[in-house]
Parts: sequence; C-alpha cells; structure tokens
Amino acid sequence: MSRVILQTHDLTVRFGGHVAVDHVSCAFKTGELTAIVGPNGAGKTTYFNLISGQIPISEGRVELNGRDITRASVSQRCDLGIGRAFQLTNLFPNLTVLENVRLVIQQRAKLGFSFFSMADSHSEITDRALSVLDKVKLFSLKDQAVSALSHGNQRKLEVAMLIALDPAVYMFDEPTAGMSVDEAPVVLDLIAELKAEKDRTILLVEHKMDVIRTLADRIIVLHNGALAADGDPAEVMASDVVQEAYMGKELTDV
Amino acid sequence: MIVKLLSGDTPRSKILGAILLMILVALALAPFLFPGIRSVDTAARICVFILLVASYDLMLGYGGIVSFAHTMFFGMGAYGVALASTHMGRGYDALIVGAVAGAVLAAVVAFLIGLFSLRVRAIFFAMITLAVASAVAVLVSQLSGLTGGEDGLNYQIPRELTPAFKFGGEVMGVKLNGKLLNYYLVFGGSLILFLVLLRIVNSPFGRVLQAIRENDFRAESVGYRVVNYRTAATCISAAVAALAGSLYAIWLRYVGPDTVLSFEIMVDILLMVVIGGMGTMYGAVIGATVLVVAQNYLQELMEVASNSVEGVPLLPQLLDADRWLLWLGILFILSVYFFPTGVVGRLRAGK
Amino acid sequence: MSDPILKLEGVYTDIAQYHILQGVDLEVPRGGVTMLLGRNGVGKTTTLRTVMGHWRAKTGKVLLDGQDITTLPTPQIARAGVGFVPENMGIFSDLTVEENMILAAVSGPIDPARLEWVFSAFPPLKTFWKGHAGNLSGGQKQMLSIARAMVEERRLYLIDEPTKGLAPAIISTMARALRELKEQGASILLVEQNFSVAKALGDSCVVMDDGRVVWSGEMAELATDAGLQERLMGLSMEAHQ
Amino acid sequence: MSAAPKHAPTMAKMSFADKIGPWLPMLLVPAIMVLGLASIPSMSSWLTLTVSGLAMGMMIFIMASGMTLVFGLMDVINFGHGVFISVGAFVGVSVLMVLASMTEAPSLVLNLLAVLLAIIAAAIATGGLGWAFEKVIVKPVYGAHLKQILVTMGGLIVVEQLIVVLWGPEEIYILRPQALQGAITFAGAALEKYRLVAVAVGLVLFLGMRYVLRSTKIGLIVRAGVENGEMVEALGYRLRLVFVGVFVAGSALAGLGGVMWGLYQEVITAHMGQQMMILIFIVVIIGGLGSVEGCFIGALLVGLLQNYIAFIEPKAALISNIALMVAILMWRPQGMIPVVKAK
Amino acid sequence: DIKIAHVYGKTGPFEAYAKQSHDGLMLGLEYATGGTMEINGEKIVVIEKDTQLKPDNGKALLAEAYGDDEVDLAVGPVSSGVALAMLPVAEEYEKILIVEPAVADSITGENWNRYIFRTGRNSSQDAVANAIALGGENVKIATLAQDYAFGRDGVAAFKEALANTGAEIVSEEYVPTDTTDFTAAAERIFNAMKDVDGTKKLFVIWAGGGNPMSKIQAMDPSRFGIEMATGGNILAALAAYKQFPGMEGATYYFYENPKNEINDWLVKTHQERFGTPPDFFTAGGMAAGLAVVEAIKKAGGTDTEALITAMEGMEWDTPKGKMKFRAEDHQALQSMYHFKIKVEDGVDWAIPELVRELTIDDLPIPIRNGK
Ligand SMILES: Nc1ncnc2c1ncn2[C@@H]1O[C@H](COP(=O)(O)OP(=O)(O)OP(=O)(O)O)[C@@H](O)[C@H]1O
Ligand SMILES: Nc1ncnc2c1ncn2[C@@H]1O[C@H](COP(=O)(O)OP(=O)(O)OP(=O)(O)O)[C@@H](O)[C@H]1O
Ligand SMILES: [Mg+2]
Ligand SMILES: [Mg+2]
Repeated sequence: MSRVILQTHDLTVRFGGHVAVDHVSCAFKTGELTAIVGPNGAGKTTYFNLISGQIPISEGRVELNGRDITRASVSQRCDLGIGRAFQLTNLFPNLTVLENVRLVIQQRAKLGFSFFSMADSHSEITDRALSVLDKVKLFSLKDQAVSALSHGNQRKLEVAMLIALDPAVYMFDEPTAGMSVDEAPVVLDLIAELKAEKDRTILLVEHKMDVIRTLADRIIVLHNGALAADGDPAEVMASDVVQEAYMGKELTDV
Repeated sequence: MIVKLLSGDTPRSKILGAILLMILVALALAPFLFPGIRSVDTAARICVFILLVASYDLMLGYGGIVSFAHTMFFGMGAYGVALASTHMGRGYDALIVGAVAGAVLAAVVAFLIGLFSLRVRAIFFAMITLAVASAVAVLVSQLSGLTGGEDGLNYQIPRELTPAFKFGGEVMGVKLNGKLLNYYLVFGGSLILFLVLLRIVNSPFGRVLQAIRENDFRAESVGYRVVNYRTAATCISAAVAALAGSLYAIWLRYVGPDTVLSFEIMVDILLMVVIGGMGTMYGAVIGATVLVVAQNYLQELMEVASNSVEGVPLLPQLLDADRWLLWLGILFILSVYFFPTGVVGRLRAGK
Repeated sequence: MSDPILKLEGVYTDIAQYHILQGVDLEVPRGGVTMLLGRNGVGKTTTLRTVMGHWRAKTGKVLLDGQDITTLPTPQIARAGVGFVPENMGIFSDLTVEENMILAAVSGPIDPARLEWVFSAFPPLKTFWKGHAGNLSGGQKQMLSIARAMVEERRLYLIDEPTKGLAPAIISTMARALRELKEQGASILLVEQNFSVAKALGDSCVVMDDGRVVWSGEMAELATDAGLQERLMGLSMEAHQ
Repeated sequence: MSAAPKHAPTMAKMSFADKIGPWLPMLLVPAIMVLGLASIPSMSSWLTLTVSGLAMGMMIFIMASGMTLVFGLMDVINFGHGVFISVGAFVGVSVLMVLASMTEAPSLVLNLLAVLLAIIAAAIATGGLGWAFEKVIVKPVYGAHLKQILVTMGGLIVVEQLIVVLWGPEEIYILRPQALQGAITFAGAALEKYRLVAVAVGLVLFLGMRYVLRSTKIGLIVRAGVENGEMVEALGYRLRLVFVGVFVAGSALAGLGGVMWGLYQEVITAHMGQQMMILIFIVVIIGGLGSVEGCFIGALLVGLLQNYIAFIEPKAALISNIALMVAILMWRPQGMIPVVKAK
Repeated sequence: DIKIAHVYGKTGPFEAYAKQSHDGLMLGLEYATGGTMEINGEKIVVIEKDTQLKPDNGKALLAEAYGDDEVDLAVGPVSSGVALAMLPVAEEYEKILIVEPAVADSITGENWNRYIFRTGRNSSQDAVANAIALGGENVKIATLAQDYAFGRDGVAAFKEALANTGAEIVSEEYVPTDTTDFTAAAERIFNAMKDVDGTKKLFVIWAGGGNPMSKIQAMDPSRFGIEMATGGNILAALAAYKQFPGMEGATYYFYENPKNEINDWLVKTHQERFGTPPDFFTAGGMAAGLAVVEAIKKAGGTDTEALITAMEGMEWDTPKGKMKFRAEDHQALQSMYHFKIKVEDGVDWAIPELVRELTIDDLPIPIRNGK
C-alpha cells in the first residue's frame, strides 16, 4: 500500500534575483524510490535543503503526512521523519567513527538531555551503532577519528549516519560520488535493501545513469530550478530534454 | 567506586593521575601541610578557581561557546552572598539564600543571553557577552548605594566560620578555629560540584555538546536543537560559576568589582583552561593550581632570583620582583607554545 | 618515449603515526594523460599531496622534469609549473568566483582569451562570476576547482577525482578540455573512479593498492583486459555498464 | 513533458529592499547626523559635536585600521594590538621630545614634519615589534582564536612591562606641537586644530588601504589563506610571507595610531592602548570583519554617537557604545559590511 | 625587632605612586630614627607586600602580615578599594593599620574601626581646601567629575564646603571614567554657563588617566568667560598645567611650598638619592613613617592598645608641618596649600606657587564615622 507522505507545493527559493528552485510541486509516496536528476546547478541540492529546512523558503509549502511543515526548524523536521545525507561530506571530524553514529542513535532515543547518566552505559545504543557500521563495512575503522578517513570512507559514513537515523523519508545526495567501483555497490545495495522494506520513501540525487536505471521507480528532472520532467525512468531518460541538457553527447563521441 | 565517582572519566595517564592525586591530597590537607594564613588562603582560592574554571570548561571546552561573561556569573554568586549577609544579617540562612539567589539569577541571565544571541556566530556571541558583562560591571559601580560601588562590600558571616570561633586546641600545631571549618566548606563544596560537572560532561548531554562544538550544522540536521543545548550548557555553567562565587564570598568576607567582576579574572580563567587543557575537566584542576600558585608566589621567587644576580647589568632589573608580570607573560606564551593541547592533552598523548 | 615529466622513486609517506605510502614508484610520461586508479583509501590522494609538498615523503624522491622537488616548499613546486585540483576542491568560499580565478592566475592578470576557453568548458562559471563561490552547487564548485588549474598554462596537472558530482554533459565538456590541455603539451596525472572516463581519457595508467603501485602500463591494455581489472580493482563488468 | 530547457538560470527582479540593502550602512552616518540635529536644540552645539565627533571617529579608525587587517582579514585576534598603540605613542613621543626645537617653533610646516618623523619612527618600531610578535608568538596559533587571545595577552603583558622597564612607570605628559594647540572657532562652534590633522591622516589612510586592498591580490591571498592555506600555497603564493607582511603592516598602523592618540591625550601610559581595545573591537566588529569601509563607517558612528549621547543624556553615555554594537549585530549579525564570514 | 608591613600596590597602574609612597616611608623612618633605623635599641624591619591592586590580595596579604609574619603594625595601601577591603582585617587581628595614601572618606568614615589611622588626606580635605581656594562672593562654579562614587562624593563634599563661601554651583557634569572625548560635557557646561553673570569657574575633579583639562581648554572656554580650576597633582602631571598660567586651586603637597626643617631635609635628600624632588606620595609616605616612630616612642612599645592611646590626638611633625590624629576618627588633620600656577622656562612642570597655607584651623573637616 503506498500513500503520499511528502509533498511540495510551488516550492520556490530566490537568492537575490536568482530563482534556484522555481515553483516545484511534487508528491512522493511511501515505498517509492525517486531519482532526481538534472544538470549541475539545477537546484537539486537546494530542493533538498528546502525540504529538510536548511534554508528558508521564499514561496510555497512543504507537507509531511498532510501536515504543513514549512515553518518547522531543521531539527523538528528531523524528528518528524525527514533525514538526509549531504553531498559534500559533513561529519563530526574529531570524534571517532563510532561516536558519529552513536550520536545519531542517541538523538533518536531522545537521550540528549540526560545529564546524569553515563553516556557509555547505554549499551543498546552502542550495539545499534556497531551494527550500522557493520552494514556499511566500516566496523574495522570504528575507533578512527573521522578526519583521518579517506574520502571514500567518509562518504560511506555519511550514508551510515542517515541509515542510523532511520527516518521515514531518506534523502541521498549523490551518495556514491568519489566511491570506488568496488565500494559503490555496498552503498547501492543498502539503498536497494531499504527500498525493499516498502514503507520507506527514498529520494536520490545521482549523476550515474546506470545506478538510476537499476534503482529508480520514478525520475524527476530539474532544470534551472523548475520541474522539467516527471515519470517512468525509461521514458524520461529517453526524452529530448534529458538527452540534450543533461546527458550531453555520449562520452565516447568526444 | 572511584571510577564511578569520576563518572568513568579517568585521567588516562599515569603521570596525570599522580599529579591530580597530589593536588587532591595537598588541598585536602592544606591547613595541616602548609599552615600559615597565606598558604591556606591560596589553597582556598585554588579550590574556588578549579570549580570556576571547570564550569567554564563545560561551556568552552565541551560546548565550544566562547563567553566573556563568566566573571559576571561568578560575581552574581559572590554578590548574592554579600548582599544577603549585609541585609539579612549574619547567618547561615543568609548564605544559603544568597547562594541560591545568585545561582538562579545567573542561570536566568544566561538563559536570556543564550536565547538572544546563541544563534549568532561564535565570535559575536563572545562580543555580546563581553558587552553584557561590562554593562553589569558599570551597573555595579553605579548602584554604589546597594553594591558599595568600586569599594565593594565587607560583611559578616556566621561566627562558626570565622577565626574568632575556636573549638578544641591545636592539632599538629594548627589551631582549630572557624577559619578551618570555612576552608573545608570551600574545599568540600568545590569537590562535590566538580564531580557533578564531571558527570555532566560524560553524560549523553556532554556528548551532544561535543558534537555541537565540532559541527553544529550537522548536529542540527540529525535532530538536536542546537540552541537549546547551548543554552542549557550556558545555564548550568553559569549556575556553577555563581556557586563558586558564593564560596569565594564566604571565604573572603569581602566582594568588590576588582575581586569578582574584573576582566582580569576572565583572562585568568581563560588562561587556566587553556594551560590545563580544554575539554578535559582535569585541565581546570591543573591550570587553576599552576596559575594561582604562580600569581601568589612568583614574586617571592623572583626576589630571590634578583638578589642572586645582583651586579649583572639589566638582569636584576628584569628579575626585579616588581617585574613579575613580565615573567608571568612569558610563562603564558611558553605554556601555549609547549602545551598546545594543554598539560592534560600533553600528558595523555605521551602516555 | 622521452624522460618522464614526473617521477616518484620509492616514496614512503607517513601521516601521524600511520605509514600510508609504502614505496611508491611512478612515472608520468611527458605530454600524456596518466590515470591513477585504485580502491578507496589506497593512497591516491596521499600520492598527489606528497608531490605537492602538503605531506612530505619520509624517504624516496620526487622528481619534476628531472629536478628534485622532494623538499621544495609548496609554493615553489606550484611555480615550477604544477597545477593542482585537490580532492576536496579547495574552493575559497568567502571569495567570489572571479576572485578565486584571479588568485589562480598567479603570474598576472587573467588572459581573456584563455578565460573564454575555460568558460566554454564550464558555462555556469560565467553566469555566477560575481557570486560567492561558497554558494555554488556541488558540481559548480568542482568546475571552479578545475577551471582554476586551467586558467594558466602549466607543465603538469595533478587532478584528484574531477568528475565526482558532475553531470554527464559537463563530464564530456571537461574531458574535451583536458584533451585540449594535452594538445597544448601539458601532462596530466588524473585520479578517477569513473572507469569509462578513465578509459576514454587515459593514455597510460597506474594502479595502486595498499600504499604501493601494483600495476602500470598502457590504458588500452587495462581497458580491454577484464580479468586484469577484476584483479586490480575489484571491478566487474556487471557493476558497470 | 514540459517545455524545452534553456540554459540561462531563471532570474527574477530583485526587490527594492534587496537592492538598497548593501548601501544602507553608508546612509547611517548622515542619518545619525540628522537625528542629532533634530534632538540638539542649539545649532552651534550640534556643529561642534558633529565635527569633533567625526574627527574622533577618524582617530578611532586610525587605531582600529591595523586591527581590521589583522583580525578582519587574517582572523587573528591580537589582544596585543593595544600595546602596539602604546609602544607607538612612547616611541613617537620620545622622538618629539628630541625634536623639541621643531615642535616648539610656531611653524605649522616644522610641526607637521616633526609629527611625521615621529610617526615614521613609531611605525618602524611597532612594525619591527610586530614582526617579532608574528614569528615568536602568533605563528603557532593561526586558526585557534582562543590561543591567540592568550598568547597575545601574554605578549601584551611582556611588552607593557618592557615599556615600564625602558621608560619608567610614570605617565609622561607632553604638549602638542605649537601650531596644533588650541582650537579654531567658527559659527559659534569650536574645533581643536589637532582633530583636523586626525581627519587628514584618517582620510589618507582610508583611501590608501582601500587602494591597496582593491588593486593588489594581497587582500585576496590573505582571506583565501585563512580559509585554506594549503590551497593558496598550492597555487604558488608564499603565504607565510604575506601573513608576516600583513601582520607587520597592521602593527605599524597601530604605531601610527599610537602617535596620533598620544598627541590627542597629551599623556601617555603603558596601558593607554589597552584601554582603547574594547572600543576598537566594537568598531571592527560592527563594521563587519575584514572591511575597511565598514570599519571606517563604524568608527564615525561611534565617534558621533558618543558625542550626541553624552550631550543629550550623559548617563546613557556609559553604555552607548555597547548598545550600538548590540543594535547593529541584531540588525546584521555579521556586521555592516562583512567581507569575511565570522567563525 | 619592630616589624612593619608595607602592604601596597607595587605593580599595576599605580606603580609610580607606589614607589613614591615606599621611598617616603623609608625616608620617614630614617629621619625619625636619626638614620639608625632603631627605636629604643630595637631594629625596625619593613616587610613589603604587593597587593597588585587587588582587594582580595590586600586582604590576604594583610592577614598574612599580622598572622604569619607577626608584624606590629601595617602601612598602606594606595587604592581606596583595596584599603576598604583591608579594614576589617585590622579589626580581626586587633592590630593597627595606618592608611596611606588611599583617600576615600569612608575609610575614616562609615567603614572605620578603631584600629585604623590615616596619615594621608581624605577627599573632604581636598574638597574643603579647594572650596576655600576657589570660593568667594559672586563666584559661579561648574563641576566636572567622573561618574562613580569617588567623583560624586568629591563633588558633594566640595559643594558642602562651598556653601559658606558665597559661591554657587550652577552645573554638575559627570562623565564615565573612561571618557576620552570631553566635547559633549564641555558643550553642556558652556551652554549652562553662557548666560550666567559673575566670575565663572569650571572645577575639575579627576583621578587617574585621561586629561580633561587641556581638552576643554582647547575648546576655548574663555569665549564664555570661564576659567579652569582644579586641585594639585603629582609633578609629572603638573607638566600639563603649563597651559593654565594663573590658575588657582588647592594642593596636598608641592615640594617648594612647606617651609620647615623636615621638608628641607626631604627635598635635599631626595634630590641626592633619586635626582628628583620629592612628590605627593613621598611626602605622604614620610609622614606615615614619622608617625610610626613617634607613636612607638610615645607608647613605649608596640602593644596595640598602648599605641592607640598614644596615637589618638597625637601631634607630630612632617614635611607638611604639624599633623594631628583626630581622636574621633583617627584622621590626620593637616595643612593644604592654596596655589596659583606660574609657568617658568626650563622647568619641566608648571609651578603651583603658594598663595596661602590653609592650616588645620582653616579647614573644617566633617567627622563622618558617626562618633
Ligand atoms: N546560498 C545560496 N546563495 C546563492 N545561490 C545559491 C545558494 N545555494 C545555491 N545557490 C545556487 O543555486 C543553484 C542550484 O544549486 P544546487 O546546489 O541546488 O544545485 P544542484 O542541482 O545540487 O547541482 P549539483 O549537481 O552541481 O550539485 C546554483 O546555481 C547555485 O549557485
Ligand atoms: N589525516 C590523516 N590521518 C591519518 N590517516 C589518514 C589521514 N588522511 C588519510 N589517511 C589514511 O590514509 C590512507 C590513504 O588515504 P588517501 O586519501 O590517500 O586514499 P585515496 O586513495 O585517495 O582514497 P579515496 O579514493 O577514498 O579518496 C587511508 O587509509 C586514510 O585513512
Ligand atoms: Mg547538489
Ligand atoms: Mg582520494
């Protein structure tokens, strides 16, 4: 059973005169994986930012489960079930890998304002964190400081933190960028697994076509901030808009 | 048991552990180990400053919040006791009312400042606290009818806490009098509150603070309401600072702007935190001890040094006891140079 | 082939107490694109940073055009004609796009003709010329980072994962730009995860694993030998198109 | 499927508020002047207060200019800035005392020449001191604000004490050069002649700094270097050299400020610079980090407002500067014309 | 031995004053003992303690001096704030503290206790002396002072003393202590005095740095017929008085003014040893030193009660002539000097030439300790 969980109505943001997201109306259903594609600077990340509340909305509304969350703060939206991973890695650099994930789970468990318990005594939280790390194959690095991780591993941790958050709506922003060909599948498999659980809503920004082809139920195309196409993957991919503005000429023709 | 008292946060370095133990013993037995008015006074100051600096470390080292208003909170506690003792007359009720009122006021003011300005950038928060603190200092100086202005207040505390109260004779050559009781009140109070702080920084709350210090943007986006956490940290820190001020006021039986509100004390606190090691709590112990001792005894040391180099050109002038500040300054620089992560950080790294 | 423009001989690099590079031997032939491939965390970035002097080789030598630059200060390495596009892009986000580019033109004002050429590869930079670089989209930042290296002629370019976050259309213009650089006589050492880009651009190729070079040779050889790919990089054809 | 894509990004018309926003700070100074006019009954008082307030602002700007470079651009909080002002004053005043024959002559040219020589000497001395400061004290703590505060505070104490060792603990009183004493009166208003010199120096300095920062890459290199020094070096700039240079320049400017301020106060002490620090911080911060223009406007605002408020309601003068800072930060949390994002 | 502690702010902004004060104290002891530094065969030992101008330090150090070092009495400090913190310590240890040169009235006023004596002048003495020097029929005075307790008390005392002279205060201006720009205050004063008739004077009470005098002078107050006036100051500060030839006021000490043997000796000896004439705080320190010796001699020892008895009402000679500890509040009554500024070439400072010595009898100093 799938129902609409997240909906944007005429969502718009302007930076000075520049309309980065231009009246985008779109609905997302549970159990559905929507890929968002578009040229660089099309407004994909900004669209995410508007949904998760990172930047204030100029016009329009965001609804979650029928509730208007346009004015809600980032952390409130997170509590309501919107979670995201960032395009540019964004972690707690001087804490360990484990601590990074633990912090997320601890917030889920609403333990943040516990002043007098000992943090390390909450073993159920540590256990969950370790199991998440295991899933993304970072278990062996759990005691490393994040700043010492290679780029690819930081990307994996970014994904791990989103999975640890376990929100209703997952937003991945180019999760595999900079990941090597043998590592990327680990993350993609995880996303596929989430999708299989049916009640998750997944939004995925990706530039790699093969990934989109295998994972996406639906594609929306943003172009110059506006919604340029929305529909079945194969159909959208074949359209002129996408071919011309986005794919460019095939690499081999260069 | 000990580990539990320390909230699982052990010194994690043998040398550090040994030093801390030494300081603890020295402070616990100060009146007997170092009899003499001045040395006990120094010990009491060390206790108060350990607590004050630890409370600052909660905010700065763990929360990453730079505030210049810490002496203001310190002062609120001190003036609380002073004013209560002045107006309610000498008595324990005055001490308690003063201390509680001071702590509550400090927390409320911290809350208001936090609500207003913790949203802005760190450096601006620092400037706003500086502004508020100096406005309060002006206020204290202006309301001289109430606060004694620049001259401060002298007041009476319960007789049992003053040298005039004698019980028993002497133990190990130390007179058993109210001053001794007063010292142990300061020592005990500081110790308990320090352990409480240690517990707080090792709680889930403490971890969140660290995360916010690292990356507040990210903390917000995994669902922590950053402003609330920062405000809470500021309030706790302010309240504890106020309690430290109350202890100081009980010990000194005098408060005045130079003693509890001046910017110099703020600088001392910063220095103690950094020399000791930020974000470690134990750094407060080391930093406060080193600095208070230096401030009190460097001059004497230099007197000796200066006399021993008499006849050498310029050196005696530089070593003149009146130039102690010069050497304290050099000490500042050297300590930041050689202990970039503080003494505690250094000891832990080299374990 | 003539002598290489860049040569690493037995380079060991430590970061803190970790031994990251463990004897890297590598040659970048003059006037070609050399791909540096390998899994995550094997030391590709560290290799580039060691050449730039951000990390220092503990033992071993780095030779640029025969000159030993192992211990040269970073600015001098750069001025010896090395352009660098770091993995994290190194954008100055407080500065505008224009100011980023002005800084990148070390030897004087920007040559307008060359700038036009850069714009033709990365049109968005022209659009956001006066905007703060920190506000650019991820891909636009990547473009700026590459554009900065291209704005003046260099002998050698070290480029770390330039295509991450770029849309396919831009990837192909970028690839064209890199080819033009090569035609101008520059040499390029390129770290890349996108194998089809590597295949299309690379002349020769070096594969690293665990802090060492484990294979080097012609790109064409690797591109056609699936077994070799599988062995060196865990790459399998089905994971890729 | 919707319309075929075009390549230019969508642009909307900017609202009036968006357009005027960047210019608002420039309007603040005249706005405050008009407000002052409205609330001060006597025209001649208003004139006196306004002119001398602007001149005082210039003097504050001169002292703060070095801070703008060092704190604003390099992101180094130099608490020792104040002591550079003091050193500048002591060196400058010593030079002036040696040149007594020139300062006591009733010749404007000779007087100004003496002041110029004093300024040069002071700038050389503080510049040199700044060089040593950077090498020894500041270099290890780039990027760490708190440590900067502490080490520079240490440096401050050391230098302050050295002043006492060299010049003795007494305050030194001096008189301004003959031709710069007294005031000129016009339209019932009086303006100290010396303030005119300050205005001239301040303007020259302002234009000079603007010119250097706009027409060379130095400002860019420093700002970029603070964010990512490694990358600046990888582009081929010797960042260390630039940083040292800017720090030295900032220190020399403090020295200049010291001479100007010492001659204004006519009494110098080792603490004199330190006493100005809060005001200098306020000016730099409300101006917006790294902005010479902001610093300039901020200084003028402070100068004017101080005078107006002290005239209208002396009690409020106690906190007028602080109130100004809080108000501006509430309006623009980054300061009026931020060039660099504050951390 | 006779042990004396000198507890004072050796380091910090008042360093210069502190040095004078200590030199004076030592010179006083030397003069009074004829150079032997002994009283009745007992050696005088002076222990120095540095409060760093911090009241809490002052308290601790004084306690240490009385308790650990077991001194017989203590002298100091420079700053009033520190002094006020120290007063209860003397009471607690039941030992004498001779306050010199802190000036706050409340030291011998509301915060006084019987162990406190003061050789230094108090603010009232300054205020009353200046009122006498400036006052007169048809004199209209504006005051400018720092906006905190010291400044306000000073003006209040001045005003009170002025009441008997026929002069009138027309405007009181207070500015923050850290004020550097006095344009606004001056403008307010000018506006207030512009249309007043009579002899118009602007009296400035200012402690510490900042220098309102010459800045206001630069705005040409004579346009409105206003003359500047202020009290005396240390020699270094008198340099700035060169702009005010003919200005009148009252001062605590200037080395040429008192004519007596002790002062002659002081000026000569100081000149020999330090190469400069003695200053404000040298004279004060010396007066304290002389008082100590005189009191111990008179009491026949160092017993506190005996000392108190001896000192109450004690008269002794100082560089400023005769001083007398008033029995009620232990304040030393002393002469002040009405001066007129003379500028001479080749002298580093302006000379406050003596107009009239205001003796103890000329100066009605109120008793403020409620006794
Ligand atoms: N804070 C901001 N201020 C001004 N412009 C902004 C801001 N944030 C984004 N932009 C502009 O909005 C446009 C959309 O940016 P966005 O990051 O959403 O692109 P994107 O679709 O995610 O691109 P990419 O694939 O390169 O990541 C860009 O042109 C960018 O320059
Ligand atoms: N600052 C550091 N401190 C400690 N270890 C580090 C640091 N930086 C990198 N490393 C380690 O060095 C190894 C090599 O890292 P490097 O960044 O060179 O890998 P890479 O090949 O570029 O990987 P990727 O493809 O993920 O970017 C990694 O194992 C990483 O954990
Ligand atoms: Mg994006
Ligand atoms: Mg890498």
